[in-house]
Amino acid sequence: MPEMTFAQAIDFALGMAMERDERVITFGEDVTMLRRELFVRFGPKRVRQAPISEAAFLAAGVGAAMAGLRPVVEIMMVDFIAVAFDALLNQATKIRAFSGGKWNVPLVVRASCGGGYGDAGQHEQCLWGLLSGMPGIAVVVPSNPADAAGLMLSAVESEDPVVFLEHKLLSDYWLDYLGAGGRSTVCFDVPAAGARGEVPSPPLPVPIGKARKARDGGDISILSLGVSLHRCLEAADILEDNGIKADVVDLRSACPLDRELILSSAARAGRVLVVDEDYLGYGLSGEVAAVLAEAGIKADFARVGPWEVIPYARRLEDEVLPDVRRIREAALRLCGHDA
Amino acid sequence: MPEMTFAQAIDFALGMAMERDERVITFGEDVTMLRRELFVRFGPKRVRQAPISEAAFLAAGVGAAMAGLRPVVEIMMVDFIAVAFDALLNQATKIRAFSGGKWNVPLVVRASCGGGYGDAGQHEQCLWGLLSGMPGIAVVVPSNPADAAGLMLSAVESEDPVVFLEHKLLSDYWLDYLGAGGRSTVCFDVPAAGARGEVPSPPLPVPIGKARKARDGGDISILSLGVSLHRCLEAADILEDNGIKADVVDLRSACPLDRELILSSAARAGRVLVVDEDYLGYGLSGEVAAVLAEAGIKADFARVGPWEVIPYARRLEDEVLPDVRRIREAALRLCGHDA
Amino acid sequence: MKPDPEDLYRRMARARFCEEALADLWERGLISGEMHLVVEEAVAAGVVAHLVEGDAMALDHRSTPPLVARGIDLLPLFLEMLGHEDGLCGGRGGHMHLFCRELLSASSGIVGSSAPLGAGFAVAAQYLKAGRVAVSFFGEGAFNQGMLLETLNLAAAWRLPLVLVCKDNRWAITTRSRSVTGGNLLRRARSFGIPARRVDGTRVDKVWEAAAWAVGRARAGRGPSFILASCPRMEGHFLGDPLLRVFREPLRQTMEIGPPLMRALLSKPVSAAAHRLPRLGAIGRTLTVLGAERCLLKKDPLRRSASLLGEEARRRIEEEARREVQEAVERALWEAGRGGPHA
Amino acid sequence: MKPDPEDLYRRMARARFCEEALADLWERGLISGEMHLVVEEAVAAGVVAHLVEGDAMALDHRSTPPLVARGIDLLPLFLEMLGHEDGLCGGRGGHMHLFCRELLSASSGIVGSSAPLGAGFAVAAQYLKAGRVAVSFFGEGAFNQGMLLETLNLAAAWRLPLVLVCKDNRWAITTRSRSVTGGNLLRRARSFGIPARRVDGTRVDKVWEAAAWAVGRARAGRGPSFILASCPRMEGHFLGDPLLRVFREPLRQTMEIGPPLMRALLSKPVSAAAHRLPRLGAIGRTLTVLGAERCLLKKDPLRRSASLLGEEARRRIEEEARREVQEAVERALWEAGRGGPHA
Ligand SMILES: Cc1ncc(C[n+]2csc(CCOP(=O)(O)OP(=O)(O)O)c2C)c(N)n1
Ligand SMILES: Cc1ncc(C[n+]2csc(CCOP(=O)(O)OP(=O)(O)O)c2C)c(N)n1
Ligand SMILES: [Mg+2]
Ligand SMILES: [Mg+2]
Repeated sequence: MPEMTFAQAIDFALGMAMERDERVITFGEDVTMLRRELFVRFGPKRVRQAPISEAAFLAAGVGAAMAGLRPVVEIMMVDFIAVAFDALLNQATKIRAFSGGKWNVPLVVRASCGGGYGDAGQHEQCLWGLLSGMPGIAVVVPSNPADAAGLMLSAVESEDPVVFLEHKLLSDYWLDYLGAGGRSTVCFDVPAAGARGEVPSPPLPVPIGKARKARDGGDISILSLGVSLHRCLEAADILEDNGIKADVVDLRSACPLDRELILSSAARAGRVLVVDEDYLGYGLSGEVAAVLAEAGIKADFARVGPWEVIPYARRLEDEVLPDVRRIREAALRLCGHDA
Repeated sequence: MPEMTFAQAIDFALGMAMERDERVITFGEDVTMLRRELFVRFGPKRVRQAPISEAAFLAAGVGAAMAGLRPVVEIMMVDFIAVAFDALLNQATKIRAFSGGKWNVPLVVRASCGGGYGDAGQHEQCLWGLLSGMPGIAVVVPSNPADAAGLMLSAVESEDPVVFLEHKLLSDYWLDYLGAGGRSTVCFDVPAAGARGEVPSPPLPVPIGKARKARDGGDISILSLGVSLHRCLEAADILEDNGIKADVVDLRSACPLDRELILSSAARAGRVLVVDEDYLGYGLSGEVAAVLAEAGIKADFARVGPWEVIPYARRLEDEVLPDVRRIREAALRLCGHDA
Repeated sequence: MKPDPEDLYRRMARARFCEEALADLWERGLISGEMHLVVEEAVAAGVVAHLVEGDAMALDHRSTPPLVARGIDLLPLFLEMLGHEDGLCGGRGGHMHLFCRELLSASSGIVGSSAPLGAGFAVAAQYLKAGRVAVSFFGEGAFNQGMLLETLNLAAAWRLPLVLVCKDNRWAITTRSRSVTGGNLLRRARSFGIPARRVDGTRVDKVWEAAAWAVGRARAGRGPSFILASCPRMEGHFLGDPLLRVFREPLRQTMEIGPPLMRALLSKPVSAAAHRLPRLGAIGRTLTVLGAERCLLKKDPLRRSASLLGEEARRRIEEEARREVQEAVERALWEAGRGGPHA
Repeated sequence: MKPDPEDLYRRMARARFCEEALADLWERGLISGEMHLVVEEAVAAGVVAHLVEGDAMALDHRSTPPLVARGIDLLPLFLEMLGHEDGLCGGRGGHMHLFCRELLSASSGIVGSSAPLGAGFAVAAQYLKAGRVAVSFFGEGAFNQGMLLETLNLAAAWRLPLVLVCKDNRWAITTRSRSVTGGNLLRRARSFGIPARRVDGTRVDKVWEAAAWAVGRARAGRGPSFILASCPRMEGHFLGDPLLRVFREPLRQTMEIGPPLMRALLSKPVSAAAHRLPRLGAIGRTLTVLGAERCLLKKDPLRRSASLLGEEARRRIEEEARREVQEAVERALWEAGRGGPHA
């Protein structure tokens, strides 16, 4: 299996999908540069530059998908989805339902997400909780190259809208563009296992909605995704020193949730810690709590993540985003240790 | 105390606020007709007609609020907030945080919400879960005239953005415009106690984030808001026949939640039923579950509400929106009865 | 190429009679929610007469006339309105959300959204079916909606085979669009690089000609065009528009609207009443204008087009169309078990 | 009224030296995240020279020059960039989210959002402070963003005291704006009913004149105006723009960018390589143009404005401004404990 960066893996899979299926096209701002290899391979018709008109071109993606294409529409950063929200909330995700199941929207929305490099809360949001709040959508958040490739394949093959989120700390070119800018004077806490890894060639589709147990423990079930997953794995290693063996589950998608794996891991451990880089309120962690409660699993429960707007200063940002220290402390508290 | 309709109560309070404070203005589409009494009283400068440009005029509301006004911006139906989402997600709710607490946005967004009259899922959404997912916002959902007036007063007096949602089944003019259109051949399930009631004159501010115990029971804690609250009260009455005494809590705001009242009611009953007209996934009911779980309250838990896009046909709509039958059945199941 | 008056008249008549049937069903309480009807048959017929299989339509909240004028099956349409599971969308869409995959036609109740949706259809046409086009219909009020304005640019920049049709009825609900619109819509479209024509939307032959130009450009790969068609609005914003009820049921409505307005006029400080009178006057004027425009029946597009063909043909076409619509309605009512002839 | 060349030059020099200081701090890794710098001092200075207390500014992602040109305190500004709690925004905003309540100035990193925000400031001015105005700054790329287009209409319809200033540097990140923009921006603004002027954005005197006209109109209650100011873009989209690094560090960057592109060129089916070559050429061209434009230093607005005043005055003003900026930076670094002179 070849080794690739997270970013390479995504475009590798997208290139594969475009090669296999002529209906797959991609458009968005700056894509001829951002996806320049795909541009060279597939040309300006299938890799198309868009004006800064997310509302129009995302809704155009909906129309194109309805009329037979499989568009992968890039919204540079997920934060900008706000200017195009109608295309998702009232169009893309409504059409299968409104048409009585007769018409569907095979659309992929691709966007970078996440923080940890000092851009502050208008450019570092995750928003997968918010996005998951509309029926009819899937939101995938890969944490490593193989999943990124596999989930991109599945997203393109999906018959319904999928939001594909690419964390900026994992994608080297985003981090370089936005954070480093070629400087050697800054450094970022990039999880190595997420930013680079082996990818099957051709990539294997990873089914959307299937979580993965990234670590097997049993004393506590730690649920997470994206970059935070790696923080959890690191914390879990340290927790061994306290005699605590942790399950760490990579949810892989914020929506749909893999209820089965969540419930089995939670039921065994009796303690659940959700670690989320997205806002904690009214989002993923709440939904997990409800899924557990509905299933009658009365586990001890805690969550780690931001309640607030992500601040600019790196030091303040570190206090808000989930980190190993806070994950470990929360886990210790859940397990009855003094943190 | 004079009796008023729900709709009258809101404009009564808004009129009071406009009379007291010159900085309060209102704008939106068709407001000179919709708020014609306020228009006559305060004139075109303070009740201002807007083009169908929600993105621009809501963001203009943010700017106006920053520069010293207290705008009440009308977005006709909350569904349309999608075209103006950036103004809330990336502007209004970010500014206090980004300015280090030095600048705030005393903005009220007023919108109608909710279904039950056959307009289908692009015009009948509630979206308070989605809206609550952004830090820095409050979302109020009154269930009766006195609360509507009191919450409107508090919203206008708030120093930070508040979304004020007015359920169309409670507001007679909306229901007439959109549902009945003057016909006597249709009827809607309007909760009488919500659509009309006594309102203190002058209205008393109702603090945002304070829930109200609408009924005292103790066997089960039913949490709801808006129109669904009335369905819960009705169900609670019937549950007495099964020997079940229910607490019914009117949350009054989807965000912030009144943790204290929720926890005390839930802890006593040990059984919690959340009844929500908004989408169940990733929203209010999840947040309630997480609040309970975080507090260590291991109650039996269930939720009633829509998982899906609201369909057009009245019969199908009734199957999706929370109704007395399903509330009762869920409560019975939670209490260990066969439903 | 010349228009075929009989064909156009047939499309218009079907559309009109469907609208009338829908109004009747709505009055009888068999259709729920808002119901926006139109007298825009001339625009619908004149444009869709140019469409062929594989062409797409993106529609707004007044979406039945283009669908009917294009020849959609009436039975599933009426069943949909009745919320029946055999309806066009299984009863799940309703009149603001009609989806017909065969005709590549989709409607949406979000003002302005038909523009980018049509652009997306046009993207697909460009890619999959050279020579096929997309049409977006929308009102003049939608012309201030950001996603529509963005689409003007997108369509021009991407040279999309898109025909943008604005049905200018001068009103957005109770707002006179002119009072909230800067500049001029024709110039606006042109300033984005989109060729534009104005046309009398009550004259089907004129609409047909403009559409021939616009659709022709799109088919030839010459990019988007814009048609601004003026239309009357005879039925208020939606059926039962409370403002129009002032005229239909003057007594009842005046009793409802009047007293609160008088209270507002005289509320404290009473000294302000003099300032307030003109505002009351403004509301009254809006109501009057709305009411008066409703009576401009001489501009009825169907009647106007009747003059394009002989009396005999007109009568024959009307009769056929009326019969077809009536049968579909009866059949739909019967299937819905709601008291058709066999209920 | 005539411009005061010394005043304008002082504003520009302060802005330029601040930008240079920020670039330095950024290179040293003391500023995190993206950093967008500009050579738009002439636009900033020429416009803000007309502003008085109570006037408002809505800024985009290049927001320091207008703030500095308007005279914001430099110490809190630099402390903010360093993420210090005594910074302008307590270290919580950073360079894309600078908020200064005293100057009624707010920036936002969402492209286009400065337009409606400025409109809101203008609404408040209309209501609370007759004669006060608001200015929105944005780039030409933002001109395709819906909320900005909506604002053109809103400002015209509401006759807002708003000055819309477009800094046209011809690029949006790596996209040549012309290639995704239909029509012409001046006509676009006018088509919404907004009077518009084009100006050379490297000539502070010309900008000043255009702004006198626009601000004058707004103060007099005559509604919004639009200024289209052409500007060079010399530093890439943001500092360390990877495309410009091709020129700065040709070897390293070519090694990074080149091989994957060659692989794409030769990927299966290899027969397609002939089609692909021109696409590779297009990418190369974009890079070249970006690089070449960077070198058009003869258009440096600061140098150009130097000719408006005597050598002695220029030197004096530069020296003062440089000293002021330097002191503020040193003080900020010292307070941030990051190795200023006293660290
Ligand atoms: C984004 C959005 N804002 C507001 C509305 C409410 N609304 C429905 S129709 C309408 C008026 C539309 O006017 P116009 O486009 O001229 O169409 P007309 O009804 O006159 O045919 C409005 C404001 C909506 N559906 N969507
Ligand atoms: C809504 C939105 N879309 C995309 C972006 C990403 N972005 C940041 S700056 C920029 C280019 C803006 O171009 P222009 O308005 O011409 O300003 P310039 O950078 O050239 O000064 C883009 C696309 C954004 N910040 N917001
Ligand atoms: Mg109209
Ligand atoms: Mg630019």
